[in-house]
Amino acid sequence: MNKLTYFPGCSAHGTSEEFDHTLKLVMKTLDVQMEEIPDWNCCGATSAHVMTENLALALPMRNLVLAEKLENKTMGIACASCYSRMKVTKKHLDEHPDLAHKINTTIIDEGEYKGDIDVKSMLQYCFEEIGPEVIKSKVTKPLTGLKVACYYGCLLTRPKDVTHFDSPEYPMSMDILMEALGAKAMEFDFKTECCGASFSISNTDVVESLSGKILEVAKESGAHMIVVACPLCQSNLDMRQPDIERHTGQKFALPVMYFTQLMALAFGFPEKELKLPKHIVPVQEALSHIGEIEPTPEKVKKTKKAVEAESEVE
Amino acid sequence: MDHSKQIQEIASRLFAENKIDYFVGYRQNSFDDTQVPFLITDPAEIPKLVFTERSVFNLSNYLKPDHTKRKRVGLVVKGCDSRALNLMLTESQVKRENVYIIGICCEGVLNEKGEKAQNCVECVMPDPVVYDEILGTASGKREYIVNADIKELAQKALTERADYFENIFENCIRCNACRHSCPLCYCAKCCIDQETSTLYHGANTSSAGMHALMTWSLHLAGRCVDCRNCEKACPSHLPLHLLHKQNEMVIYENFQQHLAGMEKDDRGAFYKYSLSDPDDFIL
Amino acid sequence: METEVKKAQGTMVSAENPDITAPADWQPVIMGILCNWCSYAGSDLTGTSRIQYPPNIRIIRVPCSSRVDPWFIIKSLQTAADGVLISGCHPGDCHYISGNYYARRRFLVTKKLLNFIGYHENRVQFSWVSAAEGPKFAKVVAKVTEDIKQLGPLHRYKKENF
Amino acid sequence: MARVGVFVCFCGANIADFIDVPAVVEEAKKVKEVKVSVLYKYMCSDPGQQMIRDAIIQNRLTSVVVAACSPRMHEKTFRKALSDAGMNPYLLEVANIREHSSWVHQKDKKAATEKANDLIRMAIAKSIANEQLHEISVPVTKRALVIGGGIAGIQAALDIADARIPVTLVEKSPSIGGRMAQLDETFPTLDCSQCILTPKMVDVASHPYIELIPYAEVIELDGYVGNYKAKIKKKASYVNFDTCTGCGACTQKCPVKVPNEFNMNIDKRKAIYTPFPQAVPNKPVIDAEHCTMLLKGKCGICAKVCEKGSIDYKMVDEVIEREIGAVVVATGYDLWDPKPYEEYGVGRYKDIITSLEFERMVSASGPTNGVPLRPSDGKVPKNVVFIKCIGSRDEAKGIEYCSKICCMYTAKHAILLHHKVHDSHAYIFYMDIRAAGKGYEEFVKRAQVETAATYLRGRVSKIYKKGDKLMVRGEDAQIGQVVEVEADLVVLATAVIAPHENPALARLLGISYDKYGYLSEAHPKLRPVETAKAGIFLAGCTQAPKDIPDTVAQASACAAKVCGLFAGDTLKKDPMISTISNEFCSGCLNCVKVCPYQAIVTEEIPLGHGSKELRTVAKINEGVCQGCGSCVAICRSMAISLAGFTDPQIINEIVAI
Repeated sequence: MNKLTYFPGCSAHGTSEEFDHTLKLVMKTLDVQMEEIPDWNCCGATSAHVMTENLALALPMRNLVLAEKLENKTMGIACASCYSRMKVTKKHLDEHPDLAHKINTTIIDEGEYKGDIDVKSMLQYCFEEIGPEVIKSKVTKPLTGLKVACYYGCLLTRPKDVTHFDSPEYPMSMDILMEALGAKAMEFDFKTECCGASFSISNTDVVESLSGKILEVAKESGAHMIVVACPLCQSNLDMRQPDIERHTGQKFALPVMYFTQLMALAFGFPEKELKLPKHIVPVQEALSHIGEIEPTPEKVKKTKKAVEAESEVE
Repeated sequence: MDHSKQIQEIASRLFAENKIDYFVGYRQNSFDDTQVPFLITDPAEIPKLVFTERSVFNLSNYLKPDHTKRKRVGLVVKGCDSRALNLMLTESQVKRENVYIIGICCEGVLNEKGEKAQNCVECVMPDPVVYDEILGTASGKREYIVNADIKELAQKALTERADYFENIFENCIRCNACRHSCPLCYCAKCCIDQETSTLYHGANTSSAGMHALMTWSLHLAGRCVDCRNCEKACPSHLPLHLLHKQNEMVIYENFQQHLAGMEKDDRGAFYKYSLSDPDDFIL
Repeated sequence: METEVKKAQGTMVSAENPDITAPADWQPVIMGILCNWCSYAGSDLTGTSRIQYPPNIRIIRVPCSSRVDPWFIIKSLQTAADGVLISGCHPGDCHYISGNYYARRRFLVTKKLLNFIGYHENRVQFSWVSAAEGPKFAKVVAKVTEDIKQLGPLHRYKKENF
Repeated sequence: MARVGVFVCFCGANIADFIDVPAVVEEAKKVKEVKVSVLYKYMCSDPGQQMIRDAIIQNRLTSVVVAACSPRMHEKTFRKALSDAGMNPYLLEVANIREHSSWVHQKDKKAATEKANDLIRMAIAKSIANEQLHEISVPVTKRALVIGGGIAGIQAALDIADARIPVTLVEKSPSIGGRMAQLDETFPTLDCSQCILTPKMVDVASHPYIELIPYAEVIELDGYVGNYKAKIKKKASYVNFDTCTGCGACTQKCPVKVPNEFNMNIDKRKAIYTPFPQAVPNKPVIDAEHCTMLLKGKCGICAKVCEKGSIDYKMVDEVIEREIGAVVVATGYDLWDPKPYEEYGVGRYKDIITSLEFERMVSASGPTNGVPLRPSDGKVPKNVVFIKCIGSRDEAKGIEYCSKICCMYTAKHAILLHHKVHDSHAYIFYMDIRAAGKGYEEFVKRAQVETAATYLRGRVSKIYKKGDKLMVRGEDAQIGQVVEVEADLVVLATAVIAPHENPALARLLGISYDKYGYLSEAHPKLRPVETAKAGIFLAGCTQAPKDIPDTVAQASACAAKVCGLFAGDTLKKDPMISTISNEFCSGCLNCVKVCPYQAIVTEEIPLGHGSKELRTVAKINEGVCQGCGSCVAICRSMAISLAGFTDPQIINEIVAI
């Protein structure tokens, strides 16, 4: 059994409870024991680092110090924003050891920061430490027929120097995971475009235009639904969808699901465990595509053969 | 550390198989317990060969003369000696096929007082780095230690140091024994010769010795292996190792931990460079 | 103590030997060895730009800083000079591709050896001055001259006849 | 006993105002070797020089010291004066009392005078140790090697050959022509590239002074200026060029199809092929990597159809040697692979192509017969977006420098697109328009006005697919807004980069290259075509990105340099170089390691007088040595001395104070 230090972040206990819940189910199936950091605090999110740099470092640092005490190799983070803050802080502290000492003695007092824990997003953890092969082996109910557009958002793979995970512009890890579950990951250009996150509450116009674009391109790709790994992405794309539809007159009907929900489904958990009623955009229609078999276009195959033959001796 | 028997056996074998013309080893001194270098051509003299912790000299020096250069020589070397020999090979002074090297994994030799010699205490490489046959058990490369005397002197005030060196080097009698005893000093024309140093350092002045020796030490900087043959040869007992070890220390600390003669084809610190060499001392 | 008293009286005292002194108006002699392509050209530019600097330096031209043998430094200190300034092209700019890199290694070891043996470290200084750095050359000379003035006379061996 | 003459110059008021010149003259007289010490207002003037010449003869001087301006200024002038008086010119020393004294110590006449005295004493002391030196003559082989058969190599070869100097032109591909042969029309005049290039290519093939070796590489270069020896590997072509008539039957019948690199892999060529119809030489070669006869021993059709029996499957690589005197390197450029632009979907979308691919498509003889077509569906594009600075000026993804030619060729592409597809529209995203050059700005104007191309200043941040269109989203910085363009085709102006073989070639030739792989010139401004190694010159993009006019100009400059080098039967060289004394050389060969020019070679000499045994010593190759003195300072045996800067000369200077 693998052990994992778990940092849920505030969303996981609120708006994205379905993420937290399915994550725990999935991890159990994958034989990973999650230990939630006792007495964890806010990561500082987008607010702290516009106020003061040291506070923005101190908040995640306290979590890091607490996480290190659990003595697991890796710390998994559910929320992309928390993940980004932890990673940035860790990079900063590792590069300036004296700073860690200073913050530790002036702002927080939880013991020395050692810097020996790996910080990973849950997507990264699933992809790097568990791996698509193992995940595939646990699938009992493949999602064949389901077409998904994987949306990573801005923070899971960027900045490259901080995350060191996947491509910053066109990542593929979630796509590969989805293919392992049997779903078809569509070619989707807006994988890492901004959804408007920070303006989620203060300036919804911006969110509507940015998220609208993402939905539009996702729809264009032929996907039945969008898959995400970040609570804020989920809420922006899901919650704002009716508004966007109303304002633009387009009809998307694209449910936005967490990758863990789809994993749970494929692992054979009953649908009620997915907490589908929490979604604003109804999910059922999209899920009904599971089991559909796409007709294999024979014509394409023939031409392919012809192409191969062409390069050989005629 | 007594390898006398083994060396005698090897020497007899080499002569018997006609692999060598000379054998260079050590022999007991007739009047005390010290040893002297011993060059033999006659196998009958083999029983006189010894090797103990009294075998202090660097025998690589005996490969310098033309007559040994051209012959096949069997040779006993300790760790430091082998580094010197390595450099001589790199600098094409000795042909590898002309020497049969018996490398000794050295446990340290004794100084005149019968204590373990300082260069052995501070030795970085007691095992031979080049050999045909190895005796003893290898103990591996050790950590570099800054010379104790240098540490002590460096702490003194500048005026004291200046005074110390001025007084001590005034005793140089310009006999050139240091040069002759060094295996790496094989130049036909040398900076400490009277003839050249008249031009460079002034012939008969008290400072001439010091300045000549400084220049000489710079010719050995990055090449000196700290065998201390020069110091053993100096009739005025000048602490010549101070100059060499000072240079060695600066080179070790600044130029990728360079130590002379450790690797094949390494010519010494002054014959290569790195773009990242220290530049902060330059305005 | 004695040194302090002498200094207070305005006498120049050697940093290496308190017994060596010079009157207050003493001027040091500095040997400057410059590479032809960068530093010598730079010093010429200082001249054509009429930038003023202290007159204590005596300049020798060599093709490249790699031509500078540590002998020249030792010999200069042993004879007339109270200090030495060697200057070459900036790293990477050497007219002869890599000369100054080799020179740089020798200079560091020489400087440290001289210091160890009892010369103040400021007696021998090095600089990189390009052909365009006329003002920098003047600044370097001014600094070195000032440094060496502070150190007082060197001539430990002046009495010796060469 | 040395007899020195000292000549002190007033330099008008330049020296005389700040230095007590008469006192200096008197002071010089105190040196016992000085036989004459005089002053004059302008030593460099004719009367001044006459004064020196007269004094040399009258006083039988053995050396001369001129105290005046910097030796970098008038050393040559005064050396000539010495030679005119029948004296060896290298017996001159110049004391630089102007730049080093009068001009920099203008407020302290006493100190300046004292310094001048010292400088003159030093010069006198040095001059006493001066030796007679003579210019070195190096024999010269009058044949040039040109590496690379693009427009740079072609131009250099033709210009040199026109001066009746034999040239060996080595090209790695089966035909000369290079990148220029791939171009359609050229800016700023829009004349057809093939039309102006092919006559030159034919000239190369038929020129009596040019030996063209296609499909070959230089693998070794030994020697020094005027006396190089090159080894050239002729790759096996499996076609006997002597008997082949170039009829083309083999290429027609060959059943194996492979991507055509000349057409940027847009179409296919055969395994036996000539790269393009106008190739020179117009003889096919077999691509050994794809030919099934060579790979599996099956087929052999080309041999069957060849009436001349020119196909030879057993042909092997051949190495030939040429003795040459100078080398012109013209290896051209490569294009940067835009893969890192993932946000554009490079590699995922077929309809994103590079400029050179576009160039091939609009070329009348290209794979699409001059009509640009979308690779995805073969339709003619209407809206085409051109994006400049792909990789150029991009520290994060590409390289820092500007590729220089993209602004111009993109303007050209806009015009060509307009010519080929009349109802099309070009959108051009740019950072800056760099159109410095004759007729260039006008040309860009023409693209903007004539073709109504939309120039958008800003970077593209995203390209995504919408139906069968590509949506290009970028910033229009001039209106400060994000814009989206619906494109049928996107053309990326990828950066010009150095050929990846350049570093290996540079090491082989013994020249240096920069961090990008471009070969380094000796001086960025004053010696832009020479390398640091004498006798090796650079032409074209191998040195830095440049357009065709600049490339041709540089190639001609190379030719002029080569002709200059070969003007006499021997090369004259400054005698201030190192020499090694056999007697003192210990043969450690550390100097060989330190020499930046590989100017030190080894030599076997007898071990002793009359000895049969040999020992190895170092020897200076006079032709190569540049006189830096690196070897002198590291030679512990003092066996090396550098003429003009010997140890006695410098030590004399030091002790003179």
